[in-house]
Amino acid sequence: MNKFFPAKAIESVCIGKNFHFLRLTPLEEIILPIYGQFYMLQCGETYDPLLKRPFSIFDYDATYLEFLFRVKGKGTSLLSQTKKGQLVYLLGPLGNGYPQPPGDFIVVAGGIGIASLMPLLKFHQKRAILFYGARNSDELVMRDRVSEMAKHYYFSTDDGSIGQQGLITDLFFNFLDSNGNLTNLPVYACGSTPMLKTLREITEKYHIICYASVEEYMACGIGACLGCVIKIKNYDDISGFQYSRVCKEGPVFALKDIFW
Amino acid sequence: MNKFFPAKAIESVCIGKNFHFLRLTPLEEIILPIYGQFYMLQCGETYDPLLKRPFSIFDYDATYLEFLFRVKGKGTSLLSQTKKGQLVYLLGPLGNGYPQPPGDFIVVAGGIGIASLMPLLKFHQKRAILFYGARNSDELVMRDRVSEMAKHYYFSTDDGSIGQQGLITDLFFNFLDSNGNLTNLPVYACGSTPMLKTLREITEKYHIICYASVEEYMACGIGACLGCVIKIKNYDDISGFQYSRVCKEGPVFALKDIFW
Amino acid sequence: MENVKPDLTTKIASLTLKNPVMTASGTFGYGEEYADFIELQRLGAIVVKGLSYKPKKGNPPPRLIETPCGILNSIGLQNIGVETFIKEKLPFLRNLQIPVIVNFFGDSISEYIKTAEALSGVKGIDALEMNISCPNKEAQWCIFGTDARTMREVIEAVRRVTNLPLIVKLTPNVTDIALMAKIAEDSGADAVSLINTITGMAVDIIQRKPLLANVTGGLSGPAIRPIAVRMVWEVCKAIKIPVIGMGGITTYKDALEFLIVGAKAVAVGTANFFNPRATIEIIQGIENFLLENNISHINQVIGSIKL
Amino acid sequence: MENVKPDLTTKIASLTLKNPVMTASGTFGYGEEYADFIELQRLGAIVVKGLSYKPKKGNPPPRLIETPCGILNSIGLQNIGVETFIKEKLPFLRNLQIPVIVNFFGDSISEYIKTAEALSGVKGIDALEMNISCPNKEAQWCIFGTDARTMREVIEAVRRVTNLPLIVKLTPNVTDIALMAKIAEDSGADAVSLINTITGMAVDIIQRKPLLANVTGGLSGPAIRPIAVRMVWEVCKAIKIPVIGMGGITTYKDALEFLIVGAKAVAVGTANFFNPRATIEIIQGIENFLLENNISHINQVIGSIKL
Ligand SMILES: Cc1cc2nc3c(=O)[nH]c(=O)nc-3n(C[C@H](O)[C@H](O)[C@H](O)COP(=O)(O)OP(=O)(O)OC[C@H]3O[C@@H](n4cnc5c(N)ncnc54)[C@H](O)[C@@H]3O)c2cc1C
Ligand SMILES: Cc1cc2nc3c(=O)[nH]c(=O)nc-3n(C[C@H](O)[C@H](O)[C@H](O)COP(=O)(O)OP(=O)(O)OC[C@H]3O[C@@H](n4cnc5c(N)ncnc54)[C@H](O)[C@@H]3O)c2cc1C
Ligand SMILES: Cc1cc2nc3c(=O)[nH]c(=O)nc-3n(C[C@H](O)[C@H](O)[C@H](O)COP(=O)(O)O)c2cc1C
Ligand SMILES: Cc1cc2nc3c(=O)[nH]c(=O)nc-3n(C[C@H](O)[C@H](O)[C@H](O)COP(=O)(O)O)c2cc1C
Ligand code: FES
Ligand code: FES
Repeated sequence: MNKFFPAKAIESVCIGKNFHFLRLTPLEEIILPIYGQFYMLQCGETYDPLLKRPFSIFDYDATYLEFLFRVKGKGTSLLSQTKKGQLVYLLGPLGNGYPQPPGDFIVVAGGIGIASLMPLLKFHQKRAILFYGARNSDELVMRDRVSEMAKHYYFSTDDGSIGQQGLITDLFFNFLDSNGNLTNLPVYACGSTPMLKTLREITEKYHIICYASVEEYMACGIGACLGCVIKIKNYDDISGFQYSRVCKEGPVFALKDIFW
Repeated sequence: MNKFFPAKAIESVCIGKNFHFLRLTPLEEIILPIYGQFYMLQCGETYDPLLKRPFSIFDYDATYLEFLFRVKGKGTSLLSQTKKGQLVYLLGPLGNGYPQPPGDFIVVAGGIGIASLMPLLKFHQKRAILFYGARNSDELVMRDRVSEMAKHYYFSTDDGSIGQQGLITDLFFNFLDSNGNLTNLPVYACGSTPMLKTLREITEKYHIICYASVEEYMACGIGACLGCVIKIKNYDDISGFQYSRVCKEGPVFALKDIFW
Repeated sequence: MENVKPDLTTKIASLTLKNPVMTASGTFGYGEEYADFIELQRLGAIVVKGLSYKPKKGNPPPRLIETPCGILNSIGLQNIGVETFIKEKLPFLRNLQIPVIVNFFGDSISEYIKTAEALSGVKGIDALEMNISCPNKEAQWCIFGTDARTMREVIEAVRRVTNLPLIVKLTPNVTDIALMAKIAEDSGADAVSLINTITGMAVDIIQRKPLLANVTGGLSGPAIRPIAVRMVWEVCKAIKIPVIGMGGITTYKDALEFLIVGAKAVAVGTANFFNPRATIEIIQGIENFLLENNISHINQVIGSIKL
Repeated sequence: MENVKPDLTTKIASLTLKNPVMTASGTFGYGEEYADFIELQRLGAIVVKGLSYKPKKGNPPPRLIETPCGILNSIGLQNIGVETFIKEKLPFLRNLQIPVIVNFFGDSISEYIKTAEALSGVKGIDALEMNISCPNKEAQWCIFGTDARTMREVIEAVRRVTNLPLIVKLTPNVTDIALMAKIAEDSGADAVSLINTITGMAVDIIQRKPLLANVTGGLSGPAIRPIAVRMVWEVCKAIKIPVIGMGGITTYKDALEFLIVGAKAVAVGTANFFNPRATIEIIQGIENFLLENNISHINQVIGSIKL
């Protein structure tokens, strides 16, 4: 079930160069999302931009919905100009969401990927070991708010301005290397494709289950246009793969199943 | 000469249902407009709406430019959301403007047409007899500010909510009827096409010179696209008319020359 | 004066639609995807995603990209195939009690025939819409809908094997759309629908490669509306069978443009993606427009253009 | 590494352009209209409003209307005629010291010939661009650019009477644009330019009549860009003579799309209307792009698409 509804912006703030935070109050009763789901948000009032844009739910309860996004192109640029009190139209909650963690778990977030993982941390407080990396300390947004939900946390930045210098996957790899007992924890990840590819190598090596939220261009968000597919392994098919819709069968897939 | 330049909104207020007032400070040295000229204003940041929209200059000096407009479609709707401090791009001053009145003169304004006529009143204070009509008192916008510039003024509204009930052209006609001596004053007019057509009948009857500012859809505003033409009488041409560009040869034409 | 609810009924061949608003193939899935957002029963008709005889995987991603006021897509006609459709999707659609129109295609004339046969005589399928904008396997250089002779052949072949109302969906990528419509009419079509997407391309200037994996794709959305209205107008003047207009329809005003130039019905495509309630809002908008203008029947609007 | 200013020089037949950005006919007047806004000398070339032998009044208003991300226009080729152009407009253009390309048209083959002759051998005119998207008076049913035989005839006729570089401007309203380009090449064109506007229509739903007095008009602007890029790509693959790409170019990124698929130069049209500095910003943008990507010559970009 999902809905198309208006919400009112009650907070709309720039949280660093090119990052924006939006807190909305739905004007209708909503269907509560589950972690890892997303919404399509209308950006602007005219036909340009034409499509709604997909954003993970960052935080929520029955009375508010929060989004955290990077200002990238014209859609996010218009959305970042949302004024307090303004109406925003959304469609959602959409997608499958993350499976429930059985106990403790590991979270690997690359940059704005943190937005998708926050609800997991929040609804399983002090259960996650969080690895969160970004280009620099400015882009390691909301790090205090997310890290306080984790059991342990580790930061990395490309320039070493905060946390360890280097890639978050390197940090994670070294961590596993020296904490062999933790390889039985499932990993939840969201970030760039290169990050996820490296993560796949790592998790395959250690036979760790890893769930990753992936991105693809979307038109409808509800499974109707078939525009957002990615290749997923399927050995029942002679080709060895099938096209799965990121908006419907995803955005969360078992990382090992992605056919890259 | 005209320019393409940014200006900053220093006042942006709704002045009645569907009417908006915008005061801008140019961020570059501007070319001073003359009365009856107009500017093309960018509405919105994306390709929809695509074209700039034409607006008469309502008031100005070297440090500010004021516009008064009716919220009609998507361009004016976006423009009316301009926030204080926001940048607005403009092109202008454009068009020919009104010829200088020789002494006293008459102004006939229909609705938002007042925007185009205000500078004439301002720069020739207490020289004009103003006839200003609109649908109702709400739409007789800025009537105090404009009428105090006039020598005498008369209002009309369709519903009689202020001034005389009826059309402004009727009021004007009755006035001429009982003030025959005033038929030697030139008339400056701006308003709907039906208003101008009636005004033409009246002024032709009394052999009064009448200058009217007219509207046509515009793309470039600078004479390049030939999109904004109207039929103007030309007896040198066998057809008896020529197409003149409203943005270049106009927007002000001798009313008698318009080929309707 | 009392305001009587205007009559929106329109006829496409033997089908009676309670209003002229249908969905455009490929933009409405198999209907069920939109059940959360609208009462599907209120639609004039439902047109499902194009089917081929066997399931088709479609093109590799990226499959779509936004362009100014439009989208370019190269889904590549991914679909579940006739058999699965009839088994898994049709029961739901049949229950809606509105006309169900099945869009289909093939890559050869024999595929078209096989698919049309498999869809005919199935309870719940009320009409067929034949998509002829597909590459022709047998004549590599053309798609069925751009070459007059091939087009005639394939329509006649399908006509022979089905008694269902046959709508031929025209491609806009031609010099003379009215001529193509005439050929469809002469070849036995009961109606034509247009326009399908216009072939376009977009380039990633950093990678210097096409943004769609398939290189080119089909342009749809508000951007193409003026082209679609013109083509529908040209076709309405040229043929006698009903015309279904589409291309960029987003509001009831857009829909009325198509009806005024002569379309008997319209289809809403890309707009469903950014407004899942678009179809219903359009139906409501048309009804209000008729009410406000004291028009009692939609027929008084259809083809009413004054030139 | 030191950044050397990249070389933007490109060649169209015997013309050398200092950069690949020109203006699209009909969107830049006779150049002087834009002198307040940009240094005209910085343009790669200037293409003026289409000329006919005698002045033409053009169509009655309304002549233009905005559509989603585009405009529909039916100016009707209003122009001052060859004689007045040469006398009153050319001296100014000649002074700019950049290539001046004169766009022209006729309503019959003999008109084309007469106009081309009158424009040839005139000092200051560096090339001719032949607009073949005009109604053909002699064959009412077609415009010159949509019928292969007529097109060949008119190009060959013009070729015979001029030694100036001859650019043929193609209409997009055809099934196979590559075929039309090939015909232009075979008929003696030195280059082709595309796309001209796409025929469209818009309806006033209250009055129930077309919004343009001329009923239909030509669609231009960002809306059509994906279609234009696709057509330019198809044409670049099919012919050897240079291709000038246009259709919706608004930013340097758009221009690069056309260059990457193979255009040797681009023209900026509708964008001039809403941004009179568009051409210069595009030139600057391309230069910066080359600099940032360490590309020394624009030739390394042209046709560099990887499929
Ligand atoms: C399921 C999902 C969840 C997401 N959650 C977040 C989030 O919480 N925070 C955040 O900052 N970003 C998120 N993204 C990415 C975000 O949707 C894009 O950055 C955004 O659509 C860019 O729009 P734009 O108009 O600013 O950029 P443009 O580049 O101008 O957009 C042009 C087109 O490309 C699409 N597009 C561009 N980048 C992406 C992308 N990475 N993924 C999908 N489509 C893209 C746009 O939707 C649009 O259709 C998510 C994407 C998906 C698929
Ligand atoms: C020289 C001139 C001066 C003007 N001065 C003023 C003024 O001071 N105050 C004011 O309120 N209005 C003025 N107008 C009218 C104003 O330009 C239009 O109301 C405005 O362009 C409507 O834009 P929109 O996007 O809101 O409407 P839409 O209807 O959505 O616009 C669609 C298209 O139609 C054009 N258009 C619509 N109505 C008009 C119109 N009446 N004249 C010209 N083009 C139109 C728009 O520019 C746009 O291209 C003037 C028009 C001209 C030609
Ligand atoms: C994502 C997508 C998928 C489509 N799939 C089909 C299809 O399977 N069969 C078909 O005949 N048309 C298909 N179309 C074309 C639409 O039915 C319609 O003709 C076109 O999009 C123009 O209408 P619009 O601008 O309202 O979208 C598809 C269009 C889109 C955007
Ligand atoms: C108002 C207007 C007038 C035009 N006049 C001509 C013309 O006289 N001759 C011609 O060959 N093309 C003419 N064109 C077509 C343009 O040169 C160009 O091919 C087309 O607009 C596509 O480019 P654009 O999208 O950048 O505008 C005209 C276009 C517009 C918008
Ligand atoms: S976005 Fe349409 S199917 Fe996923
Ligand atoms: S608006 Fe372009 S010539 Fe007047």
